[in-house]
Amino acid sequence: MKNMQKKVVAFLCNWCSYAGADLAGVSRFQYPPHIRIIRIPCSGRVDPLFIFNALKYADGVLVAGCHPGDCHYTSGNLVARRKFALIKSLLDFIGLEEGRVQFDWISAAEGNKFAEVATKVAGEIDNLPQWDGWGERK
Amino acid sequence: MPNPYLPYEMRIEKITEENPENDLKTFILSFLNEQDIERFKYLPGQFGEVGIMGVGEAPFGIASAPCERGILKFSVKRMGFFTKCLHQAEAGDIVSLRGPLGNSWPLEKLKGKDVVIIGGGFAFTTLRSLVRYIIEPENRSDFGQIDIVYGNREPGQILYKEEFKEWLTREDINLYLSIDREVPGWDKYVGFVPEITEKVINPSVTAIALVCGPPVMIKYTLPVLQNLGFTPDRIYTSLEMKMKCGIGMCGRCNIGSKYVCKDGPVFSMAELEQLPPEY
Amino acid sequence: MTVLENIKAKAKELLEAKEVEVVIGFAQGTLPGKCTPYFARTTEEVERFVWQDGCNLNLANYLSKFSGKVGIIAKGCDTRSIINLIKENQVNRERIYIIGANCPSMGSCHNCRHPQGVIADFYAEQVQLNNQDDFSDVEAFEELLSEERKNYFYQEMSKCIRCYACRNVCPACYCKECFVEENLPCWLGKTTDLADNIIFHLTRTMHVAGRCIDCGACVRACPMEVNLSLLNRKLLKDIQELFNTEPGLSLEAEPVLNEYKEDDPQPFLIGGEESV
Amino acid sequence: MFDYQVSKREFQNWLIKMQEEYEVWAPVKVGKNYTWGSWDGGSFPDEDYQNTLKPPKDLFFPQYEVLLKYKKVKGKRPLIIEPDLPQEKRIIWEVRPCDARSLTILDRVFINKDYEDPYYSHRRKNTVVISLVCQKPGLGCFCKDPLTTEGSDLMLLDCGDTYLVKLVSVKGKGLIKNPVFTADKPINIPMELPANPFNLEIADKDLAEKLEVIYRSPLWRELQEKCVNCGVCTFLCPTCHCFDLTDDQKGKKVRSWDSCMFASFTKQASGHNPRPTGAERLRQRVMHKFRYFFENHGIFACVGCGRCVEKCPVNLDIREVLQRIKEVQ
Repeated sequence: MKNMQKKVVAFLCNWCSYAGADLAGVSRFQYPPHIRIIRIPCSGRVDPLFIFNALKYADGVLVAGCHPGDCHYTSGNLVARRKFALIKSLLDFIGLEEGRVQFDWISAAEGNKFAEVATKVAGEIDNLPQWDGWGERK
Repeated sequence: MPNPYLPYEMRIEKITEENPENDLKTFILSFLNEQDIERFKYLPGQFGEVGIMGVGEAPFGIASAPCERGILKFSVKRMGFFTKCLHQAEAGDIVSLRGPLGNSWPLEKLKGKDVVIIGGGFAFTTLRSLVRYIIEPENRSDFGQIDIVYGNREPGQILYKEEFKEWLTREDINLYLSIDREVPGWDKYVGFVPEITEKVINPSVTAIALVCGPPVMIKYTLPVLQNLGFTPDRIYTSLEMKMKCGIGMCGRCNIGSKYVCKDGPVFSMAELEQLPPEY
Repeated sequence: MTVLENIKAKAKELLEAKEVEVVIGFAQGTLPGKCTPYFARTTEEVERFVWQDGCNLNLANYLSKFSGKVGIIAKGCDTRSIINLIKENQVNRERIYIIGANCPSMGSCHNCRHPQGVIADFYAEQVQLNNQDDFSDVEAFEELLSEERKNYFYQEMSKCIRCYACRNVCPACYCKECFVEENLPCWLGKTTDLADNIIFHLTRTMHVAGRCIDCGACVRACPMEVNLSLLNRKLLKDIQELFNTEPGLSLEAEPVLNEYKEDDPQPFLIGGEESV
Repeated sequence: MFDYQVSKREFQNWLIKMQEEYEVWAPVKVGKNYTWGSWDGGSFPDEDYQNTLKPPKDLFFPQYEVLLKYKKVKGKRPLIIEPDLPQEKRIIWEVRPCDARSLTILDRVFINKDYEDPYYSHRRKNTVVISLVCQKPGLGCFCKDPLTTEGSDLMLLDCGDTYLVKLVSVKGKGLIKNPVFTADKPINIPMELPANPFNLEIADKDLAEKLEVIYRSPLWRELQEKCVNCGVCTFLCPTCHCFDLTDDQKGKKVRSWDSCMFASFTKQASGHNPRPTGAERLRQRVMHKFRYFFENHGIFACVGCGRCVEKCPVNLDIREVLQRIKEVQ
């Protein structure tokens, strides 16, 4: 029950990971219900602000986009990739747990991968110590 | 003293679309708590902070008149974030209201005088309140001749269309409706407010003019009024500023040492001449 | 001639020849050790210029305030910010005349690698200084336990009063409307809640990443003495390690987050680099 | 004239006794700066205590506070909840006289004949202010009268091992029922300091007259050229009181400090801004403090604490600004 109250926000690229999540649903691959999906036009659209803001309310964040080379807009995910590397490192630097914010590439065909990743990410976040919502949740 | 941040609770009774673009709506609000009707004592020219809980508040001139007991009327143009949200509201929704705030049209000074009311576009709200107040049978004899010039871009933009139709038939007021350019079927005045004013107004020496409209209209109407013999102390206007608290504390609506929310929004041109041109 | 004399001579020359309408530099401040930005429009005004410890603001921040031709006395940081601004079309290279000079306040940033100008139209001095930034401060912090790091970070963030001095003195923060002021949607609460402070600073750090050149203007501007330098320098170190580059050194290279390579490292992936 | 002389130990014991009834606030050293915090019952200010980084205005008019809460109930009308008004009884001590005086300026804003801000007025009513005389000016200081008792309930003068105590207000006198301050203590001790040891006043009649005519001067544009329009000066000012009201998504009406130096402060929904550039905004700040507030309340909205001078990131020194205004012909 305790874990059910946790929330994981997933920012999914419209052209791949979102379709992957859809495929997971259609194919009846199970993934945890506390993943809340927000569809975005491209992983390149993920402003760091989205992630930091999501952590005010949610316990963790997953960002997923197209595999490098497969971007609908040619290079959105490649540009995003540099940003993600810095975000991940910055969050680690200020003392966030390794699994709190995670990134992956998931294509539209990888329904099973989506379910696996979602299950793994949600499971890891469930097992982390209680998240403090940037110090606002006591 | 009561908490000035504690609002009245109001129900939206009716929403009227005022123009073909659907970006101008009139909201009729009623008090949820009967006893608030008596507490909310206001005069034409005052304003209120209408609020949507969880969204914010914004100041609007009260378009209804005190004699319209139990209801308040606000006409709101869709401009920014708050007005967009307000336009999405429906009849039956609950909104909040703080007020009445600010001063009123100079009713004491108007007593026994001829009054020239000049309005443009959707800025006729508190002027409507005043007209409604003046034509109330028990008040009408307090005032002299009433001339009203109301100009709009085109007929569709006229606020309170039904009411103006009725006012056109009244013997005790002279109403001059105008639109900027000729439109088929329009049989009233055509031209900008300043020229219509120059043409139709022939004021007595003690008459007082009240002007409310877009800045450009006011800018060109003032010299006309001065030519017609109005001295700065006999011309009044109502100002708009970004406001938050409405009670002279938050510090953003001042023009010089005057706060538009508390010392205004109604100022005479004589008063404004003493203030910096920062509005 | 001293550096200052060189600077003044050049500034006068530019103004007299009407090559520029104003020269941006520093004058003596009103508090001990403080210098203040100064805008000289006449040769007499040039006499008020100083070049000394305390000239530590980033003057590149003022370039956008002028529309005509502008001279600017620029130390290493300033020139690197100017490079960034030119590359991002915020400043027209033709419009500015850069008087380069070594940073006179060597005390305040002990590991500055580029105290001398990176680009200039005229160098007021020609000393080549070679410093090494070992990022020892960042490394020392990385050594701490995650709990310690988080506590320190939270404590620093709780000091912020959201006066936006850090943002407003930063040449990289040139947005006409910052996300903190947007209200449609409203991204950030207008409070000094710890969460709102953290979101503001993390986002700002990321927004200037790849363009921040660690001039330290934000740190010196902060009235509450929040340690902002730690975040900015961490990302500088990462950019060095991951992408092997340093912002604001060349007019040709794109800002590091505006470009990519096919084989950029992706250590952030679930399962690490090799998962793809 | 001071009324009592007490040893610091006695004073400390008295204050500890007061802690039974009052929260006691004092400048607390964090790093090399002082901030307002709960008094530990033992510390006295160091030799180096000049003033706190932030003024005590936070304690009465916090940087942000919840004014109302809304509770939305599905199908029913929303509930408007007025939070409990602050009731804690507090003593704040070691307040510098300039800061104590700033409270009388804020009083004029928040408590007036038309409206009263209940959140401010409750805190003000329930707080005793004990000031500590400044004996040497700070770098940015320009106060008029370092011995002012305005805004203080009690006033202290540090004499090494003892304090001279002056009873200022009725509220302050009411506190001195405790036997610590007994009649055998020397009373009516003359002030040992000259009336105005600093002689720093800059804001004078001359200035007020110049401000009458300077509105259109090009000087404003020149003075603001280096200003970056941040909020340091206004947020650290003990008398600046401009604020914003916003509703957050969680159903709270929040009041937070705002600043006339920010471009968004007066920007209207239509995009029109009556103070579009830094020049108008600097003018507003200076005029508000030294002219508009004076016209409305007969007092400058500046106590000369010098925080804006010391902390301005570009060293835009208000003393210099005022001097330049006075020099305008």
